[in-house]
Amino acid sequence: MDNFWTTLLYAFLSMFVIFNYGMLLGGVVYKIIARVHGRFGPPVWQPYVNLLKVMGVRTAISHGIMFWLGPVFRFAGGIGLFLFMPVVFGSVWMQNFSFSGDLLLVIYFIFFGQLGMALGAAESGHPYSPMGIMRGLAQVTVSEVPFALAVIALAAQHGTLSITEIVAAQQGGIGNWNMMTNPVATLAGMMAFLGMMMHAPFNLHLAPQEIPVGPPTEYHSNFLGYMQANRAFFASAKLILFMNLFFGGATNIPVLVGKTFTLYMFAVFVGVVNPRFTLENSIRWFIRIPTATGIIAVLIYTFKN
Amino acid sequence: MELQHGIIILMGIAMILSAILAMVVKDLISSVIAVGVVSLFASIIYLLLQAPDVAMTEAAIGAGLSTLIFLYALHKTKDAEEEND
Amino acid sequence: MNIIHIIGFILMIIGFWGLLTQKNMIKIVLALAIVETGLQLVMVTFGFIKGHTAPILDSSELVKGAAEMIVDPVPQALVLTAIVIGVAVNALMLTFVIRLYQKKKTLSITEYKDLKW
Amino acid sequence: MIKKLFAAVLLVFMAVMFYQLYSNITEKSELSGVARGYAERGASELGTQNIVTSIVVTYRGLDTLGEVSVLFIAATGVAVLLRRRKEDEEYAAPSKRQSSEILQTGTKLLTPIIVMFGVYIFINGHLSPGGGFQGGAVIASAVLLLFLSDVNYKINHGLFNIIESFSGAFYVLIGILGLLLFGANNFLDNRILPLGEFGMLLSAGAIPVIYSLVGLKVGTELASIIDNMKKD
Amino acid sequence: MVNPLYIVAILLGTGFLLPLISKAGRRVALTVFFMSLIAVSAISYQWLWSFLFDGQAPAMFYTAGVEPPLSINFLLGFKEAIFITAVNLIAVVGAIYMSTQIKETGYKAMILFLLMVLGLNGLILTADIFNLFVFLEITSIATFSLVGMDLKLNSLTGGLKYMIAGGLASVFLLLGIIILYSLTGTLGIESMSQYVLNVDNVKLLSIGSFLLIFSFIIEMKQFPSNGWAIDAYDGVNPGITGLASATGTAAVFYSLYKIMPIVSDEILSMIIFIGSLTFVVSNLMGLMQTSPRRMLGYSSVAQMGLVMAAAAWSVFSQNEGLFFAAVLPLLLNHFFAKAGLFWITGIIKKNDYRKWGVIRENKVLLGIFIVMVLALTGMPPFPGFWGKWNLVLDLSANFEFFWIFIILLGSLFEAGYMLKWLGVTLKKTYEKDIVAYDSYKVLAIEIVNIMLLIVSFYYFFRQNHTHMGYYLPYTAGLALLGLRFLPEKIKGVLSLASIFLYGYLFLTHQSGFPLFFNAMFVFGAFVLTIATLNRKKKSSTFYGLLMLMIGSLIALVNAENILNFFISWEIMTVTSYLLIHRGRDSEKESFSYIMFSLGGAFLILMGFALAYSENPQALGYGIFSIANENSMTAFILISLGFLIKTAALGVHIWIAGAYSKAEDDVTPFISALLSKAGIFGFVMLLLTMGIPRTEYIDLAYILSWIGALTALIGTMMAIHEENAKRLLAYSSMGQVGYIILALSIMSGLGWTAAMFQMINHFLIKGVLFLAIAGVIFRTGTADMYKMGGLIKKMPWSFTAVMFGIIAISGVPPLTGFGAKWLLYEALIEKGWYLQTGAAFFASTVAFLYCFRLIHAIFLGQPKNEFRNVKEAPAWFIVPQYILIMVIFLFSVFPKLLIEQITRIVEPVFGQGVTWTDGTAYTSLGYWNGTTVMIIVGTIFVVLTAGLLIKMPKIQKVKQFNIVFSAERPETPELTHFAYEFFRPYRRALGWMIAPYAKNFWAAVSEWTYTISDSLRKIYTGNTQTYIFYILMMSVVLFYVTVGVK
Repeated sequence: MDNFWTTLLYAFLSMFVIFNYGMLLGGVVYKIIARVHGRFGPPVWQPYVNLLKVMGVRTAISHGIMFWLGPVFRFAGGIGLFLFMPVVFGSVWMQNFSFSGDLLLVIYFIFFGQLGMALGAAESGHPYSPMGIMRGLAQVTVSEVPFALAVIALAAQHGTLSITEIVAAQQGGIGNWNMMTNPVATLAGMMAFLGMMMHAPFNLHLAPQEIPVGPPTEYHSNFLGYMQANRAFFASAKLILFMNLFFGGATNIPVLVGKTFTLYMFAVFVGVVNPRFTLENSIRWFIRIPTATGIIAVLIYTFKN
Repeated sequence: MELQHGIIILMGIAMILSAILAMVVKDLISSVIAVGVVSLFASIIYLLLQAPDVAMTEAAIGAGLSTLIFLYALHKTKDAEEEND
Repeated sequence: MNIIHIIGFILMIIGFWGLLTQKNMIKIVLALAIVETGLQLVMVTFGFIKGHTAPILDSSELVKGAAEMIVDPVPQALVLTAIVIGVAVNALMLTFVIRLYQKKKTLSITEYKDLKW
Repeated sequence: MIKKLFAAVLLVFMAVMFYQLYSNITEKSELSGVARGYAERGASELGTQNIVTSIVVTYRGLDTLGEVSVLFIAATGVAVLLRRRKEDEEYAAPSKRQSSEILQTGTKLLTPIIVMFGVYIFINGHLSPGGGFQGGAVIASAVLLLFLSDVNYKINHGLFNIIESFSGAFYVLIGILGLLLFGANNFLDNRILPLGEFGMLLSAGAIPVIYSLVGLKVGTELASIIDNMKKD
Repeated sequence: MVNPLYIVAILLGTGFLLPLISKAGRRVALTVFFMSLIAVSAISYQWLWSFLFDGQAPAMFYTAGVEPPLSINFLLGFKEAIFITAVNLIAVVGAIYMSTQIKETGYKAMILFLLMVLGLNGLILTADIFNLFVFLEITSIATFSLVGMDLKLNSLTGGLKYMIAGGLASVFLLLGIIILYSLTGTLGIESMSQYVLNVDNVKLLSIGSFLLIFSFIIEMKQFPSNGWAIDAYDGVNPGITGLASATGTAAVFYSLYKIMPIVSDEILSMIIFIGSLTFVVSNLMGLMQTSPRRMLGYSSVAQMGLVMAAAAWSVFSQNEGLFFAAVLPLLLNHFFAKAGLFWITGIIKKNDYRKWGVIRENKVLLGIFIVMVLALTGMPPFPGFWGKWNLVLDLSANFEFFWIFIILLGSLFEAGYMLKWLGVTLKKTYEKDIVAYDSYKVLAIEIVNIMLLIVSFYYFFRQNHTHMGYYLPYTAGLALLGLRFLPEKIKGVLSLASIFLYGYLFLTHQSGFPLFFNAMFVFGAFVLTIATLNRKKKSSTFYGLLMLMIGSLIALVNAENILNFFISWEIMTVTSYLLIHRGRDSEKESFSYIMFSLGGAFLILMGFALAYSENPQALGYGIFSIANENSMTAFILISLGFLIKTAALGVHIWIAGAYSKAEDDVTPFISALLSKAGIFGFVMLLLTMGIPRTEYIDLAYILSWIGALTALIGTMMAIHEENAKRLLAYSSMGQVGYIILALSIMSGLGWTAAMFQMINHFLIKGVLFLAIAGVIFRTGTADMYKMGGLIKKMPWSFTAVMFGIIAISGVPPLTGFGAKWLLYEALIEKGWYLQTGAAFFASTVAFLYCFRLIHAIFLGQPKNEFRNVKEAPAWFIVPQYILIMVIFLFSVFPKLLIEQITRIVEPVFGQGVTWTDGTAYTSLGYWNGTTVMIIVGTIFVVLTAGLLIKMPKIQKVKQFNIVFSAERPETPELTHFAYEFFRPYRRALGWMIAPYAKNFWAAVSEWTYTISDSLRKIYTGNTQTYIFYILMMSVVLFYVTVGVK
């Protein structure tokens, strides 16, 4: 805080990096999925094209103030999430505003955008929107449980909730990663990760009819632009979070890219090989196996301490 | 003294019998009279117990007036006499 | 320990028997009268002292040595009161029976169960 | 039947209870407690020959006053309960049969004698067995005789009421006189009148007076109970 | 001083002369009748006065000029003076009440009445045991005659049963008297009680005293030998019943009390046993009654059982003071309330309590009715409360806990049927019916009521309160009840002013937790009261009750000892019950609320008693600092009571009903403020007692799970509710669960979290319930799926709800996050990881109901019927935004709040949170609310601005401008997806909210009713059955107390 403007500048820098990274990541993923399916797929820069296209639309309709504000909430949620997280360990300019709060702040801020988005979409009056929101929210509630348990296990393991300190504790080789030192929590966390990324098989919220895709059914033009831009931030932020928590964090940008890309691919491949779950199934699944794993992870530390 | 004892026992048996009679007999008038007899015997026993005052009272009120009141009550509930068990 | 006590108690038991088994209300009142008679016998007997005379001091020896010669007068006084009260209660009870009879034309106590639970 | 069985079992238990009571009674051989006090003091203190009377009228006079009240309440209660009301009219009176000539004549002769006998009993209450209650009952039986001989006989309610009220009121008044003449502890004291000579009719202070009042009161009350019960 | 024998003389003399006096006319007779009653009363008042104020010594009056025990004597002490005064007073009032009937029946009725009064006085005054019998007979026979006087079938049947039972009682009494006489040689009670010590024949003595007492047990109508009495209460003319149930039982009770010194301890124990048994069983049987008179009959019998048992206990423990402290108030409470209620049943001649609504037409009578029912249920400040309180404390000092339990259980049953009656009467629609409100009858009842209040005041002032200032907070409520004729707005403003004044008076000299809570209560009450100014409908009691409830909260935190605490607790319970009860169709729900609350209150009292038994001198909170095997039980009992108030899992089933059925502007008070009373109780308990633990059981751990599961299950239930208020009710349950969880941590951080969450919940629930109230006010429904799209009609309400749900769900940057953050840090610090997980799960599930609340009401498709609704009135909006401003203040500067909390928590647990600039540090992590707010705000503003700048031209569209399956929908019902919103969730996780608790309590209540119903069937109505019970009881008790040889 002693130098506010520097912090701000650094924040903008890292935002710029991460935005582009996120956009490219999306493009790469589309390509890979297409290849797996045996198609050629769109070019890697397709997300940029999409974004420019929707931002260029000249007319828009609004269903009301909340509908209007929904994407703002969403985007603010994505950027905020990113900004509350230390991105690269040891780097001066990739610390963002992580001094504002610890891991709990980050976890809870995930909901900010989702909630705002849900409100906006719901005002559209289109029945698919709340239906998608219901499915998305319902799934988030259960997938957060193993995640929370994993986080608790980490906090118990390291005696801190500060992400920076958790990352710091993992430095010095792969053997120090929480993946190795706390495999049960990692397992639980990664299962939760699948749900939080909302890829198949946990993407029922998009399902009502595939084409008008779930909550954003009624969104278009600049609204949609915000949301697409957000996707870059939001997905990257989540990836960074998991990387920080379980996989030793990153000390420089290449490591960051490598680790997050691998993580993303993990989610994507699980999605590619698995059919979509119905909501009940996914809730039941999360409340059984990942939660049980999380409970074991926590119990280990309950009895250890 | 022995004689008195004998009398008491005899009267006691008589009282008990008439009390049982009073409860067992169907006819209410007989029943009332039987209770009167119990009181009468009781007043005699009171005499033997050296309680002349009680004896007089029992005879006049317990055996006499009380029986009479019962009989009047019977009279007022006449039609019921047939149906008592 | 006096035989009259036994007589009194037996009378009371007979009276209770009547109270419990007789359905006719007049008989129930009669049963109560038998119980009372038995009770009064028991009470007077409590004051009886063997060889003592009635508490009427009609001779000068009696006046002087009353305490050693007369039976206990107190139970007698009490029973006197009890008898009169008993009759008063019985009379009142009978008037209730009469009035009840006029309402339902029956003396059977089992018919008067409108108030319950 | 099951009811009788229950009753029988219960009564067996009660009999055992009474037996326990009975077996624990120890027979007295001499007077004790207040009874001894009454025996020793009754004659000299109150001047009565009949100790029971001294107890009933004076020592435990309040009981007797209460007892008279009980009878009075019962008589009033019977009268209230058996009062004639319009809705009762339908209970037609059973036919009345006039009693025999002999009984009627006999009654006319006997009634005064019986009443005199009753009066004798209660004014001698302090000397011999008997007293107000017994005398009252005898007087009541005289009234009863009148009813028996003449089914249409109506008691003179005015006279009865006056006798009943005044005898009761005077009884209370005598009680208060004790308070007024002697002090706070002398309610119903018989010594408001001189004790007189022991064993004489006019002795024992106010006891004969009280017993007379009780006799009249009880007589009228019992008579009124019978009168009310008799009414159709 | 007038000789009490004049009472006898006057009554008897008048009685004897009345036949003559009546010749002079009915009016003369009536005058004389009343004059003699008044004269007798005057004598008793004179005595009472000189005992109270002139230090009169007990006086003895012989008769016949002979000293006792040779003669009969009257004893007139303070107790006797109280009893004859009360009896003679009710006699005069009863005579007024029955004056028409007396006039119609004639002078004979007057005679019976006078002689009954004579008997009652004699019973109380006489000191001779046989004389007692005579007066008992006088009383009984006069009462029987009066009973039968109206010649109705039921009167006669009841009377006959009564007489037969009385006859049996006399038999036992005489047998007892003669046995005792033969053993002691005396009939004077006092001399007898001395001589029994020298009796050798102990066996006979115990038989004699048993028989003596047993006859009184019949006369006192003890279970099971009391069927006749209840039938008589049911069937007989209520004028007489009221008189007999009050005066008759009081006099008989007193004579029983007089002879208690004669009997042995075993027999006293038997009295205690029978009395307590009767108290519980009769009240249990009362539950099934529908006839008010029969209810009162059961209540009478039960009360006499309790009074008798308490008196026997006072003799047993040789504690004369207890007679005045407990027995007398219990008796007088019953005495006046029962007479009054029986007499009211004589005016409202409805034989079914469900038809009693008609009493609402007469406000005076209604008020008296409420007062008396509350008195009977033992609420403060009525004498019954003081009696019960003192009795319980005395019992606890003697370690008689089982007995305390029995008393409280019986009281709960009694409250059950009395309040059911009250509840139905206050609410249920009734058939219009002409009721003759004879003015003299109402006058009589009013006099009794005033007497009840006087006695209440007497006992109120007699009790040692240490400081009367505790009762100051009730003044406004009472004053407003008095000023009920004022217009609503003025009363509302007066309420606001008095809350302000309370704040000024109390906040200035409090400190620590009380100050903290009180600040919340005062501020919250003030803000929430603003919304009530919207009321248009005139209500005479609303503001009075509201201010009493608010006052009780303030008094609660102001209390310095458990008596004050408990009084406030009870008043809070009653007033909140009455307030909830005002809502529409709320009978069932408010009944469930009051039963749970009373049950909780009684558990608390049990726990208090247990704690008090360890240290029976003081009443301060210090008594909780006990450290032995009782501490755990005490803790469990008290905390159960508090858990009921906070609707913890298992005892939560009342919450949704009570919250949703209460009036819409009342619910915020209950949720935002009242639920914090339980928390306050917890705080005081934990501060003094800590959380006890043994080697095997750690209560703190159990409590933490209760809190965590309450949070989780409450939230789970909230998401499936269709009714907005029920949803918020379960949300409250969950939110309060967090507080309990945080309290159970028992660390500086944990308590900081608890207090922060409490304030947070108070603010948010205030906002949300007010907003919902505004919506319901406009739409007339609380069913969310019926609404939709209201955002355009009610933007202010929408915004408030939006802030509310952001705050409640714990999403940064609003205060909710702070609460969650503190809680998790504290939990992890403590090492309670699983509880952390459960709490976390609960807090994510909370999103579901949050979204649902705002979506179903404000978003989606508007419905046709609400197309013209307006924004909620400003009365609702203004307080919401005041609260939101506070939320924002604490969101931006959480330090403001946390520092205050630290100030009170630190002395107990040490500091939980440390500060560097604006950042809060715990041992685990950190949080800077200010920067979070700035960052989020900046991003938000920048993005909004960006969208505004870049935004192409917006086209306004109409409602159905959406494409739905290639069709434009026309009806909102088809497109507003709101009903059973989370159905898949229920399918997947419905097992978590299976209604185990509900089924459990339903089974409990059903079993209670079944037992009650089958028990009461023993009263077959057949006189012979009753005779059988009496005789059987004599045998059973004989063998139990006297025993076989």
